[in-house]
Amino acid sequence: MLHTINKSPFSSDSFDTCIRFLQPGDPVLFIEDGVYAVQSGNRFSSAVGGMLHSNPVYALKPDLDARGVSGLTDGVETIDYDGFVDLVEAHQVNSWL
Amino acid sequence: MLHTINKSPFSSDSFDTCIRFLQPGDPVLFIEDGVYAVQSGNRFSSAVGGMLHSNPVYALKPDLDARGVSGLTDGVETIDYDGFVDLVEAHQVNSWL
Amino acid sequence: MKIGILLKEGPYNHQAADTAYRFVEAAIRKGHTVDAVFLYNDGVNNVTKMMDPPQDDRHIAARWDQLHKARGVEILACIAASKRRGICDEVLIEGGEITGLGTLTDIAIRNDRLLTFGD
Amino acid sequence: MKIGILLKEGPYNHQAADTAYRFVEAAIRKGHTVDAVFLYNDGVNNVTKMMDPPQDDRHIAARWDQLHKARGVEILACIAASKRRGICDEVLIEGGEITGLGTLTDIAIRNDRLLTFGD
Amino acid sequence: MENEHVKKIMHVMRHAPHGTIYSYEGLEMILIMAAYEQDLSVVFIGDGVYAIKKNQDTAGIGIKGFAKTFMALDGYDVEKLYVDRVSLDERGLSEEDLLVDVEVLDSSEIGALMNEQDVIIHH
Amino acid sequence: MENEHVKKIMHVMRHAPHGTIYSYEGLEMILIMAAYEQDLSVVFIGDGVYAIKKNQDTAGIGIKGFAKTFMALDGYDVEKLYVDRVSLDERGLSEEDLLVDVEVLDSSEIGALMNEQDVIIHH
Repeated sequence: MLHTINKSPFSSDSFDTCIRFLQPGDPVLFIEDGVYAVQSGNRFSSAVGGMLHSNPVYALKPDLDARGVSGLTDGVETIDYDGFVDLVEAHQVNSWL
Repeated sequence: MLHTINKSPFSSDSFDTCIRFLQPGDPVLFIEDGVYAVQSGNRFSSAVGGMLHSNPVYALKPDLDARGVSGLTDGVETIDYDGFVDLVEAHQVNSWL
Repeated sequence: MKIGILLKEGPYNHQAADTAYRFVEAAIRKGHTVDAVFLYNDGVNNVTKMMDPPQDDRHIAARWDQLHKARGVEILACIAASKRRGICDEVLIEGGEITGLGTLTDIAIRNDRLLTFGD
Repeated sequence: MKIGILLKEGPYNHQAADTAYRFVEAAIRKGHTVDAVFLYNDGVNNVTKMMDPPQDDRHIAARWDQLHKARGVEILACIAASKRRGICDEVLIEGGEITGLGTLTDIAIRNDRLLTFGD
Repeated sequence: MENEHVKKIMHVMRHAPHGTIYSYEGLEMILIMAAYEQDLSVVFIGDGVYAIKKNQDTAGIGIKGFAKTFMALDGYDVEKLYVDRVSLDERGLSEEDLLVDVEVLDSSEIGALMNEQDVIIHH
Repeated sequence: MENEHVKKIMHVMRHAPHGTIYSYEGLEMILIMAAYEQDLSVVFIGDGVYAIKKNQDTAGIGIKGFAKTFMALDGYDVEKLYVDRVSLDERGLSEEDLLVDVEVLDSSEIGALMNEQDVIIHH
């Protein structure tokens, strides 16, 4: 199951909520304002780091670029819309709006 | 300055953010989904209790009733739309959307 | 007291339009003057006369229309926000008007309060 | 892979409509079939032809219209959600259609994936 | 053979009622989908649990209440109603505060159910 | 005498850019209000600070960028730009990450400024 998170972890509970239901091995993809979660050195970096121990973590590059988010937490992979499609081909999807 | 909060403290950061900027004596009014904050015995009850030491706290009764919120944190006053108007007459307003 | 209202969310999807309306009703009942309701962001979607909610539900656009006609409250939609979202003269309620952000500034200046409702 | 899309927020106010569109573009480019984009909640506001954004901005309704005409993707707005918000035949883009939630159920059943975009 | 096309569809209620329409329009969607004989489930997470809180009286806000319509789901053969235990706990709520019969589950149990689904829709 | 009608109007930027339009349409409002010679200020709080983050390139999402327009505020005599220190800190950002010259303030200082205002609008 692919989980997508599209809201900033600072202003919404989607990030914290999704984490609780995540099964080991499930890929997580951050899109839209969700990508702020993966910038290193912020309040959620350790949570993202913890997630990386058991789950592959992706962030949508066009959304990172649009927001000037760089210096990602180690282990987070960036993908473009094509990569998003590939993840959806490989998994059913759970979009945490 | 009257502060209004209209979002659930569980899903939005409006509650936590507003608290930081509140000046002693400023009234706080919870409306719409914001009223969930004032139910006693939830995760935000102690924060509301702390707020009550320095600020008058109100909740809009029609919104409480609509959501079945009862058993409010001690010290929270309920008002109706007329009371909302009275607070606005007495103060400038800062609506934390 | 003279009051202006800024409404930033669309009808039905958010309670903002309902709370704003109930507040305005109470303010007028208590003898205050409500000068205008200015619609911004998705708030402009409040004034399309094409909305057709279920019979047993409130008709939010008609309610604003009525507020203008019965109470003289100006119902104003920001033109830039309206154009983006498809609010135009063809769909506008009779009691509504499409205008610029300068009007909102005037409202902020000439009223004792400017209250925001949104999400 | 056959994909259905559920879009739950209106144009411009939220990025959902943009992300959904870019995803659909990429899926089609990669040889997948996008069956339909079903609009729900404020998502129905995506298909009003009355929108008139600034020249240098994208035209979200025209983009959906074009997606239907060029790629055969059905662009469907939920009738109950549409009526509440003033989306009706008079304002609907040519390539769009107003339909019931039963159609969404069919989309969920007949596609390999149903992806939601919203806020 | 018939079951070949039965899909597992989960509706996740995440929003409080009345402040936004997501919960109400979500319920409308569930009621329609119920007629299609798919394998439906409904999960209440986060503020979504407030949708089925007892004693909601919306007369004062002028918006139609719909909490009791959740009680009708049973009649539509939508019987898999789950509630997240943590969401109840942090809101100071218990099963007795809820209008409908639900199964209260731990996060990991709900997570496992999610992974069995063909379609998940958040409201 | 002229100053009698000058109002103190504060715009509070609370949303991240691009995910929603609030920040962009908020900026449009500020630019129009700037022509009216009122006492304007702009405060960036919470995700609002992201609106003025450096190096935003929106080409890949097909949405017009507007971060640089904040740099034009100075030319409109909107010079009171404040940023909440806690909001920067918890996002791992510092003043050097921001596109425009701002004054970084503590919450209590911003709270005191808020209490001087005639009008406060959140975006």
